[in-house]
Amino acid sequence: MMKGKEPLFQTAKRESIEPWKAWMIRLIAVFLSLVVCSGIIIALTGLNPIEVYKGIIEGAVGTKRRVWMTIRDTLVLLCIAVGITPAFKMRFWNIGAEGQILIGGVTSAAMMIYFGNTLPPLILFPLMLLGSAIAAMIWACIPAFFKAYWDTNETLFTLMMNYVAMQVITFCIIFWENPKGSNSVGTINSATKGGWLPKLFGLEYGWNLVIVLGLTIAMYFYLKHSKQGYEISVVGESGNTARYAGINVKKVIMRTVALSGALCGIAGFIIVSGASHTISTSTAGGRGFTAIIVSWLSKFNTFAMILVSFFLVFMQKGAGQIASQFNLNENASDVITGIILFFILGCEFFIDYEVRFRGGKRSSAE
Amino acid sequence: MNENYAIELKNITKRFGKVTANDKVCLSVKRGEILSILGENGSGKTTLMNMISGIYYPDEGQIAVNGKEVSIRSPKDSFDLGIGMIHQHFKLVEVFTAAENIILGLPGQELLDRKAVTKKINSLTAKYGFDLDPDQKIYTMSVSQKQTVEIVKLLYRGVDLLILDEPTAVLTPQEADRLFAVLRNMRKAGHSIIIITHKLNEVLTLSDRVSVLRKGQYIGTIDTKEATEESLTEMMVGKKVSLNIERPDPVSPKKRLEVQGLTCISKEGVTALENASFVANSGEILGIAGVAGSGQRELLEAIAGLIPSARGSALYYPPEGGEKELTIMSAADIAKAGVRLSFVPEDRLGMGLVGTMDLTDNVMLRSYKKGRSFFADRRSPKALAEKLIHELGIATPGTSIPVRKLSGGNVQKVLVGREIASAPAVLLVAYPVRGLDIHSSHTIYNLLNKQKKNGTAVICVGEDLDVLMELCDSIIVMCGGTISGIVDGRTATKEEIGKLMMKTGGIQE
Amino acid sequence: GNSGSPSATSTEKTEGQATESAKAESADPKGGVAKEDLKVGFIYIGDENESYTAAHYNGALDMKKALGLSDDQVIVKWNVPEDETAKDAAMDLADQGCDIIFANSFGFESYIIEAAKEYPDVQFCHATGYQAKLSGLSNMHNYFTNVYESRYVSGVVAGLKLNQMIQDGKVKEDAVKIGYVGAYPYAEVISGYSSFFLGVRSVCPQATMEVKYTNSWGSFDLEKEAADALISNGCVLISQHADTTGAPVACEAAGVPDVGYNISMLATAPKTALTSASINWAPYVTYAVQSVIDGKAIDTDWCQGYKDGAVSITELNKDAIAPGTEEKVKETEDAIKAGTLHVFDTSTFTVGGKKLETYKKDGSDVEYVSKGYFHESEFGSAPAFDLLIDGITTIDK
Amino acid sequence: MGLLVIFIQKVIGQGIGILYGALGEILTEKSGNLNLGIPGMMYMGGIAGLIGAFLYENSASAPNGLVGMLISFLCAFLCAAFGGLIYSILTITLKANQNVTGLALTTFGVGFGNFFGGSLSKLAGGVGQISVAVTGQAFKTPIPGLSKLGLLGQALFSYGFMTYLGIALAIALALFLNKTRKGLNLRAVGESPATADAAGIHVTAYKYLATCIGGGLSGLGGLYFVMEYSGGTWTNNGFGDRGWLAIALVIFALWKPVGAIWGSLLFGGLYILYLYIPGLSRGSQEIFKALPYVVTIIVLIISSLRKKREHQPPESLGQAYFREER
Ligand SMILES: Nc1ncnc2c1ncn2[C@@H]1O[C@H](COP(=O)(O)OP(=O)(O)OP(=O)(O)O)[C@@H](O)[C@H]1O
Ligand SMILES: Nc1ncnc2c1ncn2[C@@H]1O[C@H](COP(=O)(O)OP(=O)(O)OP(=O)(O)O)[C@@H](O)[C@H]1O
Ligand SMILES: [Mg+2]
Ligand SMILES: [Mg+2]
Repeated sequence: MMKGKEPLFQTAKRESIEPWKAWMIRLIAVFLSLVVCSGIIIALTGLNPIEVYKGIIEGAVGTKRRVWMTIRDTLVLLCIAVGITPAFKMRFWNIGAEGQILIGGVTSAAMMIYFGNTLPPLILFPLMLLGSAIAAMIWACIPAFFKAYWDTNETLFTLMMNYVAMQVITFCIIFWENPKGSNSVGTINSATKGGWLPKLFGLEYGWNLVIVLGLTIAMYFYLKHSKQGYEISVVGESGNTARYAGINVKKVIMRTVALSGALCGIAGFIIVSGASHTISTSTAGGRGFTAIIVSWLSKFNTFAMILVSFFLVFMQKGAGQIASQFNLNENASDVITGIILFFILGCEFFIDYEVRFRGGKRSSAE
Repeated sequence: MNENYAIELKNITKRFGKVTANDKVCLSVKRGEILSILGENGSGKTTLMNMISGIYYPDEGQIAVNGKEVSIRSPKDSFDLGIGMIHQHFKLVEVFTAAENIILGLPGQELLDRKAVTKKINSLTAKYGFDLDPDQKIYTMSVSQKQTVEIVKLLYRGVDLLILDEPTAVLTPQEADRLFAVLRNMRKAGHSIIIITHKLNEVLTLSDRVSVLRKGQYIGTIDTKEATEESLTEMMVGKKVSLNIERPDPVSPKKRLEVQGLTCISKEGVTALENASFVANSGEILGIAGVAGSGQRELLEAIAGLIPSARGSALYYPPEGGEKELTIMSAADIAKAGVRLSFVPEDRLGMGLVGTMDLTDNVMLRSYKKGRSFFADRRSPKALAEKLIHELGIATPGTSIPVRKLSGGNVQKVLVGREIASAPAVLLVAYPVRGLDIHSSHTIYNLLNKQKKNGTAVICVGEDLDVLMELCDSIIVMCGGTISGIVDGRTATKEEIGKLMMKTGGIQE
Repeated sequence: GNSGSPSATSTEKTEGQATESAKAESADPKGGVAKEDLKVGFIYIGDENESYTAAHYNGALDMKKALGLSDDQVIVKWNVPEDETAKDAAMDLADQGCDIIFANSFGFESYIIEAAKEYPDVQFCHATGYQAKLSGLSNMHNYFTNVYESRYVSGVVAGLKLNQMIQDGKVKEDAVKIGYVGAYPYAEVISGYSSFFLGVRSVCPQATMEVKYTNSWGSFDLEKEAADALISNGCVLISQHADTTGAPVACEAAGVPDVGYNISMLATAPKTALTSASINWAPYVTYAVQSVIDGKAIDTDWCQGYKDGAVSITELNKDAIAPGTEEKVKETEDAIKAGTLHVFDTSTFTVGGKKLETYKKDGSDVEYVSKGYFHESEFGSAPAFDLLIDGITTIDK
Repeated sequence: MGLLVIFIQKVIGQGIGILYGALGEILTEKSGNLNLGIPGMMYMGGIAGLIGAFLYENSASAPNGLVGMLISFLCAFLCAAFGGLIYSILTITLKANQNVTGLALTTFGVGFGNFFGGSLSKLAGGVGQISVAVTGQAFKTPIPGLSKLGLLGQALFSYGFMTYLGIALAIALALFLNKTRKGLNLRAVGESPATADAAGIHVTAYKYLATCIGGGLSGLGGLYFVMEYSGGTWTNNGFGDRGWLAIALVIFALWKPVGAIWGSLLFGGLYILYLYIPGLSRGSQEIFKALPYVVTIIVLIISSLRKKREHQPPESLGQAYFREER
């Protein structure tokens, strides 16, 4: 056999990388993705991409109201991402957040409809929050139970539970619809605002802010420093080791997924009581899936999730604006988001690995 | 380059980040010889072999096969050069049959002709004296059967140079002997063989020459005829080390654990352990001998509360008096009940430790529940980890490195160190030195002896009879799930134990 | 004619002006907006690729052309879901300086009302809704069209086709069943299929109709499958009140004649589509925007029909319609425009075996039946007819 | 009787598209790649096929159905395979997380389909005006002769060629995986890439090819929906959640292509069953619409109760392979 050439490039896992370098790489990736998107925008629409990017920024934070809308949606996405994270950390691929949000949301809606105008707020809101959390928790525990006891594939199970939840919601909407037959619940208690999260510190979304940021911080400490958080990591890494360590694996699976589900239910509460004041099939709006991306890109660090969810919502809002401003088909925003995600996902490679090209370091003995 | 060499390595260097795994290593293998490679854990043996088999690409240096300089960029290149490697962790597809694994990746007629393949495999196994059913699925096979598949796979492809990385670590002595017979056959047939092993007796009986690595550097090659265990160890470690295992006399032994009629039935309904009864005393090391799969694992795991038992009991007698029945409790309950039981399982990274977690987090694995706080205390585990690093000489850059990145010996030290740190009254250890170099092995033996002196009842499952006979006060011999005999470690002979190991026809010879 | 805008007291208005407007005018004493300063916002449930929204957008474009507005005076929010996003969109449009904002989906209404409360100087116009009057806001308006008229005409086209099929022996005379794919069982849809059915029966009296609901405004496969199920149940002609081309696609594959909605289905079903009932939103949008320019009040409820060019049927498919259809269509259209033909003529249908003599909605004493017909869309722009006519079967009876 | 035949026809109409998606995903997963981007790639395939046919019919003076069919077929396959390529580059070469990459690809692909669907509508003169009559007809032409064989012919032979192609592909894929060398190699790559690599198999090439071809196959599912099911029209989000059902079907079928045929028919049947059960109220219809999902869950539970080694996903599914990893 002939002596072949040295491989064109070699990759090796990095021992570690300075944080600033990692962020540089990510920044470059975002920049490159924007360049690619520019190319596509010019090719497809002939618009000036700089204008388009200006439009994105305008759309996301151009006015005070837009800033608040962006913050509100960031909080919802963040809440979901924080919610699914413990399950993910345990390697329980919960892609059923969507359904858990819906179930939480529908519980809030039910309480608004039935108690919204009768119970005092001091009882009503805790009840709504708790009720949503518990309902979603039970919903999430169904796949968790089968995972814990029979190792049933949770990815598919939770995915299917989304659709079942969607049908449950549709059924409830038909039950509550107003007017009859319209398949729309309409704004609940629009006159009395019963069950609408009130302003806090004069901020429309003050409660959302407090609840979600509170959960984010608590989750950080829970995962990093609590005994339960530690158990989650161990179970995630190896069920065998967990059993060896005296961890009740089934219990931890159930407990963690229950927590996950409860937080997604709270997200449903926040959406319904704190923003939309109705329940519809678009209540979750695909955010359960987006949150997976958020959680992953943040490497399960809940503080990083604030940044990532803000970025994604920012892009979404911006894209909505450019669709409106330049009469661009709004689906372009999904394409752009997709491309940016591709770059961000791809760039992690250059953070984890080192690439050496041929001739970089050659033996002196040649 | 010399044409007489099947393979010749010159000045091979390989770095991983800051670690230089191989530093200008030279090595040559003659045609038709068996070369042993010896070195402490982490000295770069596997890395070197991986460069021959195309897993890594060297940073510097040359490789010549049959006198011609080559560039091996992938396992395929390596194959094309007639090189085959059997890795420490077998590279087999578990759900495939042996035959499917053997023909994997080979060129040939696109439509598979299974009959022809089976025929060819059968003729090959007949020639070298293997016992192999080509249609058996890998996941139903024992370790040695899997290894047979690996070897047949390479022979089927017609390798000239065979590399085996610690092939005997998981084999029983009998299986190892059979492997050696095959290797000798192959040598006769003109194949060259490189074998990595930590067992010096194997080096001495099998190989023609020995090459030694130390901390990534090439130390030298000697003819086996001129080598002794002591000289090899000295080359390896760089200084003289004593290879004697001490056996202090037990001090005031007291009954600590009494196992009676313990029976375990696996999920598949197989009786893996039947009617086991024995007593373990404080201040003694109780060895357990037997071929792999004779029920040792079940015995330990049942005592440790990891698997349920069908019948029988394991009574624990705390030093402070009283008694506790262990088999009715789970591992968690045992810990909660204050039973001072430690367990070093066979599967280090799969059960004893979490590979991706760092030392601190691993050290707290068995103790994190302590205290009522909702939050976990990491300060004392970190201190303990640092203490272990210091006392056991664990080679690691610090406490915050994932244990997966440590070498086998160091991983084992972390595990044993953690289990001992809780000052156990009963210490269960399974195969504590599997895959460890001789130096690390002795460190572990010393740790066990220290426990014994402290009054711990140590139960140690091992595969190396010589070691067990040197280390243990008494030895339980297991065979086919039952205890076939209990002998005194000081007086028993290897033959006697060997016979007990086969007593009820547990294995096929 | 009943084209006029509704008011509780006036049933005989002939112009697109309501008595209500007088009241509104006084409540809205604004002086008007210079045309070049004007900004118009639209909130759409879909985008141009969804037929219902496309029709609305076409109306907007016609308005823009008619009034000579520039591109940046028209701002559209596409694909707005029926939740708080609708309110966001409305308020954002108001923030951007829109003087008048249109929203096209039923589910937007409560959010638009909320926005209207916060922006009293901005005019909000909501299609298909019914709450403008109830809200008491002077800047909140509802609008719709008398699409039941064009549905009736399209029903005539369908009925003639049925007659032809009977004549050709393709359908047995006593088994003339047609199918209807509806979105939801509420007044807008019920009024729609009832008028279509009455149109059919006006020429083919033995026809019966089966309705299936998809529970969605725009779901291609649900509509297609519903149409297929209807066909397999023996329906020989299909119409729809849902927004995709699902039903025509099913009909084209099965060779069953079909009457569409919103847009011409000729490209989708060249062999089987007969025509579609469609709405022209331009008259209203133009009227409302012009009112803002003029500083005039906008009707709280606005509804116009054939006479005003607000509804029509799309191009007839020469290859599919029965002979003589054009003439009959012309005749029917003329009668509707002249006010001599009332779609919900109570002599042409029965409810529960009885002639409809009186009808009042819950909690209101407006009498809908008088002078021998049901006064659809006269007391509010949103359709009101929600009775099940004999001859129609549906799951929610 | 006639009703039953129509039901069977509708079941097959629902099932085949999912079948293509599932076949693509089976091929992909056999290489160890869990591609949740199937829904996206189905959209990509669907729209590309439609655009190809549309542009061809509008440029040719006398368009030929067969040519249009070939063009759209190729466009659909290649465009969806391009989706597979993006996924491959990210997960195989750049070792990105497979779940997340798949989700991003779905976002991208659905947006891609709807975006170009919109553009195409505009090009065609407005919503609902896309017409690819000639090509659409070619896709729908049933087997001549056989389809006339009464009810049986109606039930079995009244479909366009893609129906039969889908079934043939399933059988061919089964044969490929189980009876050929390359199939064996591919399965080995999915089970244990390190083993395959050590056996001299070009792991990266296999993964790339399987993922891209798998993407292309699932794109044909999109083409089926656009051409045969939708008769050559486009509706935003028209495929609904079929892409996800296709992924569910893979697990349902235990990674066996032939099993996917039956599974797709079952899914298809459950999907539309509510329309054929008389007397359901609007609310109970919605509950019935949950049937395919509930049945999937039940099957999932049952199959997890009787765990068999051969019924497990490929061992390395979802994990990136890096030769030097230890
Ligand atoms: N994939 C890798 N990444 C980083 N470092 C590595 C890698 N593989 C090996 N090393 C480094 O190479 C050195 C030698 O490792 P190697 O596995 O060759 O030791 P060894 O001689 O086989 O040990 P043992 O006797 O325990 O098998 C180690 O110190 C380690 O730092
Ligand atoms: N991925 C890695 N990155 C960095 N260093 C590593 C890595 N893997 C191993 N090492 C280093 O390599 C050395 C040897 O590792 P290796 O696993 O080969 O030990 P080992 O003795 O062969 O284990 P075993 O006894 O199980 O065969 C150790 O010093 C360890 O720190
Ligand atoms: Mg090694
Ligand atoms: Mg080793």
